[in-house]
Amino acid sequence: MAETVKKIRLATVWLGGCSGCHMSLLDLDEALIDLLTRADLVYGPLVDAKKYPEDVDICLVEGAVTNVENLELARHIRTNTRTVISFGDCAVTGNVTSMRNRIPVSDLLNAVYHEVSAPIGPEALKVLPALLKKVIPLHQAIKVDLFLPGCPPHPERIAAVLQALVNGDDVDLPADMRTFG
Amino acid sequence: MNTVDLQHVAEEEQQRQQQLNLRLFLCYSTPCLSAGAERVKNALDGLCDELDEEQRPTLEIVATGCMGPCSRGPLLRLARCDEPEEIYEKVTPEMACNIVRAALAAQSAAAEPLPSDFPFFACQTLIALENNGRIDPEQIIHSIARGAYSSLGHVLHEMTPEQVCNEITRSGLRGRGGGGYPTGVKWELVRKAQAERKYVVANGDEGDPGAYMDRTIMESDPHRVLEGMAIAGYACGAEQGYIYVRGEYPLAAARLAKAIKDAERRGLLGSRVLDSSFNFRIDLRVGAGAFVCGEETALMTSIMGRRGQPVPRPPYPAQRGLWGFPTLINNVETFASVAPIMREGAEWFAGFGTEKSKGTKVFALCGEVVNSGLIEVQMGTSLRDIVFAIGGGLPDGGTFKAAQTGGPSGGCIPADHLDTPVDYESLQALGSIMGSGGLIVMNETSCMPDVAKFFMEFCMDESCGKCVPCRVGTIEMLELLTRITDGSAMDEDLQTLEDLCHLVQETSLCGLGMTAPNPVLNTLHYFRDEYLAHIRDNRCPAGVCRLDQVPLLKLPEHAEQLTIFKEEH
Amino acid sequence: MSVITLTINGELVSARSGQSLLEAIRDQGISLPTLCYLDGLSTRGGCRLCLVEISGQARLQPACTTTAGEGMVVVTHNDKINRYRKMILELTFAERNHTCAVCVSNEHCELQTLAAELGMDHVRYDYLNPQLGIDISHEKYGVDHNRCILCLRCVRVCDEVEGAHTWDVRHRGIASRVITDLNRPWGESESCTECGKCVEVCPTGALFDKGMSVGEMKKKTNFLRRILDGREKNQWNR
Amino acid sequence: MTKMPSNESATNEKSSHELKLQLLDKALKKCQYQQDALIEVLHTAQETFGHLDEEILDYVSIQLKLPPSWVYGVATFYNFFTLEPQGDHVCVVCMGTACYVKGAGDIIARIEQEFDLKAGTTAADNSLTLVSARCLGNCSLAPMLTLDGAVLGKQTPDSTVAAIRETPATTSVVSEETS
Repeated sequence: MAETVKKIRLATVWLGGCSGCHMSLLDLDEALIDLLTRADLVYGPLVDAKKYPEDVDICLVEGAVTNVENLELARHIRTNTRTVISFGDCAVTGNVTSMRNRIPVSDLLNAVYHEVSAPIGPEALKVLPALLKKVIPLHQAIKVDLFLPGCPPHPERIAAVLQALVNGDDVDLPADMRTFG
Repeated sequence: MNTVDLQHVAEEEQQRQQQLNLRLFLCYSTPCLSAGAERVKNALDGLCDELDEEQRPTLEIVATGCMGPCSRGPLLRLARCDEPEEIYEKVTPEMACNIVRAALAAQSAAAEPLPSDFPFFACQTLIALENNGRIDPEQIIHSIARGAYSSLGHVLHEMTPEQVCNEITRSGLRGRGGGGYPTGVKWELVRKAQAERKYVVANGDEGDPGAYMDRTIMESDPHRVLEGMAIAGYACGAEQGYIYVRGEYPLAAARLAKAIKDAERRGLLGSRVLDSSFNFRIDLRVGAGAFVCGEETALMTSIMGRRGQPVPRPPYPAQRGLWGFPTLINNVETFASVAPIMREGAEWFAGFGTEKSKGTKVFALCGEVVNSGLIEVQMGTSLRDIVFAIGGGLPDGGTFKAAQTGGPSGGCIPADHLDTPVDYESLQALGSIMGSGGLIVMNETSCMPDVAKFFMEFCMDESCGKCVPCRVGTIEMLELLTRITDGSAMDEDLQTLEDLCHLVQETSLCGLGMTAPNPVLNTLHYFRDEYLAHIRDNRCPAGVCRLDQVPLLKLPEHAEQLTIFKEEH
Repeated sequence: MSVITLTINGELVSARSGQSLLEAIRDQGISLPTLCYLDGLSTRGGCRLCLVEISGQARLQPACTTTAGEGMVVVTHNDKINRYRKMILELTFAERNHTCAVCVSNEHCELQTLAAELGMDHVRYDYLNPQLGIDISHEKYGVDHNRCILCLRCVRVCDEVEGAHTWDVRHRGIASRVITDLNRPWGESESCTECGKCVEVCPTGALFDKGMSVGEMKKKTNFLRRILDGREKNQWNR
Repeated sequence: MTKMPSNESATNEKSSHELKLQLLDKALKKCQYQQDALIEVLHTAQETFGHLDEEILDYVSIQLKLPPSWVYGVATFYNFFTLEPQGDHVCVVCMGTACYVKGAGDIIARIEQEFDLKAGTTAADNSLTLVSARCLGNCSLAPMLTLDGAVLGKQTPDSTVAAIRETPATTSVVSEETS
């Protein structure tokens, strides 16, 4: 039976975050093997794919939307993905990434790239994608179907969500698996 | 002073006035003063000094409170014995002198008075404002001559408290501060409450922007308010009253302070009022700039010298008010209607207005209207009559777009509802409220989302911060409205805004939060197209909003909006 | 002590006369969320989470400030109330900088727990990200305004139980901040008795013991009931 | 506070300060040191001293036997009380509905630009304090404002700026509107 079922196309994306959520995903350990018998990882930092593919079933998006590039990618993810999951607190709430929101962007870039030794900032050289005035959680940019909080989300939580989705069940996490932080 | 003395004083003063050949009433309220009333008065005083010994005593100049059509000030009313009164508008010092000289010489003046059937006056019914513009508010004797404190005397000597409450109930008087709660019922509640002490509070914390009815009443006829409070005190069994005046109204506070002192000196307030066994003291409290203090529980905490934050009701003030004692709290205009009701009877008052909204209501008519000013009309008068007959329509050929009533708690009534009778229920049915009586006429250059944003900013700023929905909800609603008016809104923002409006309306602790979403919901209802034009077509139909921001999702195409460091080197 | 009967969620139950509706509801084992309420302190009705539907009342009423009445018919949970509670929590999170991941009270925070319990999994409103300070001038304690939800338990416990009234609130509306004395650094406060009650009753990481790192600050509020019972019911005889 | 007063002016200042304190004491006595009268006392204090600094708030709190944080909370709750010294001129622009729809916002924007300050603050050179008020209740004069207490109706950005520039600086911080 299992053979005839089409494998789920799973993607992961790393926006403005520390990659800790991806580390936690790897901490699924042997459960990963189980998962990958049911799903193909088609895009993300863990696989070698240059372009976000079309027709993705599930996408775990780590990190907040911090710059124009993130925003563009988020739009692209939305058009090509059935279930978009805010993966971890930065995607869900902005979290640590959004702590820069209290500082005006110009001051921020000044402090990072100008007040130290480098004379010309990458922003001026158009190396860095333009920063948004405020870091926003993913759902304020695109519609998000599921929220998987935690900093990082515990592997248990990730497993519970992915298992349910792969089985085609509703995701219903207990309260203690829904906490931020 | 007893009631006989009072009547004697009144009659004496009436006689004195009747003997005068010419009485000049000059409107000395703020709008007329700023239009030059003081210069007119100086000129008239100078003219008096020039008169000979015979003429001078036959003439009197009275600096009065507001006469109504403030946009036509300075206003001068001429009263000669046996002749109809004349009102002159936009009076200059020269004009005034000419008018008076002509009157003294029994000639017709060069200046034309307002026609006697001038609709601004003809369409009004004056009850609360009946003395406005006819007395010097700083002269208690003027008020007494027009019957002040005679109702109080009658009540104290001829009626039981229960009868007074009944009379008010039968008159159908409802709270004029906006809530429209039956006044008699409230009085009865406080009367029946068992307590060692009770209080009466007059709410003069008129905070709605665009409303100045209470200011005018307090400035133009302070004794009227004090008398109403004293009658309420007798009816409810209170011996202490407070009148809370908005901090922005120093003149009203000063006039009330003087009025209280004058009334006490004559035994009309204080111990053994008018030789009865009733004691009633009134203290003045001056606010310090907080809109939320118009809410009755917040007002009471402010009277007690604390942060003006509301407390959940129930218990209502009638049960637990100032310092935990039963407290009657009514609006200034409500109190101003009391003495005439007691004088003329409940049936007389109930003869005005509509089935459910009896009597009259004072409105501050302003905005894009030819005759702006203070008016008093019967409940149920149509909005069209108010704006076009009394107000004289819009200036410069402007088109009526909406009338804003109820300030930040109300809404904008569009042109197709101009024939709505103005009463509590009808306005509520339109998603607005009667409010305290500000009525602002808007033409096609007013943008409704912008107006909604204006009120939301007001509410955000005035929120006391006690409850979460109001404290945070108002700023989040403002954020969404800002996006709509700056061009960065997206379609779904409208839904988020509406949901938030309902939350704040239903879960806020006090009236401020409960009604803060009204201007948004109401304009969304009647002017949804305008919101959509902003969001979908990036267009402000009224031409007010700049719409120079880009919606978030379109930013990748407009990255220049974000680029901070230009290549300057 | 007289007993009254009322209907809660369709069940006829009894309660002590004079009891608050919140207590009556919780006595039935029903969990009703609260943030500003704390047993032993005066009620405030500010967080609006314990709003319930009472038959005959046009508006939702806060259970904490409502006295349970004979014959009351109360609904504590329905779709609308649940939705509103979630929205109110969203607003609370949006107001200040609640970065749970780096908070001293992570995993021991009433706000964080309530969000999970009520299923508030994301905030639709703009995070306001105000610029707020941390005051660690006090020898033993610190206050982080980024985490403060203005429940004012600190103000009340300091006034009502400790009797110092060191805390109060300055300004109003969205600009409200808790302050000590004349808005001076806490460490300079002349009225503070350093008793630490405010820290213990604070539901979030806004007030904390100095030296605590992420997730280390656990509050204990049981002391309050014990002190008050001891005092009021003269359980502590000397 | 870079100004170093000479001994003589220091004594003058001191005695004027004492005089003001006496006025405040009178107000305190008049209300019989009742805590409920806090707002009245703060009104008097502000009229007397121009603003409520920490020293005054502390004094009031001691005299009325109220906790300092309580006094500070009340003083900052109400818009009328200011904890900062006011400028030579105080311009209060009405932002009520009638004034708003008739362009009060433009007036504020223009003053902010001309005098380089934000509404609710005082210019760096102390020449002007700009305040936006909720509604001054003179809607028929819209847009209206008060400059050092005097009512100016039907204003434009130009007329307001001209009025501020033309008004000589007053020595008294508070306008005596009532007597």
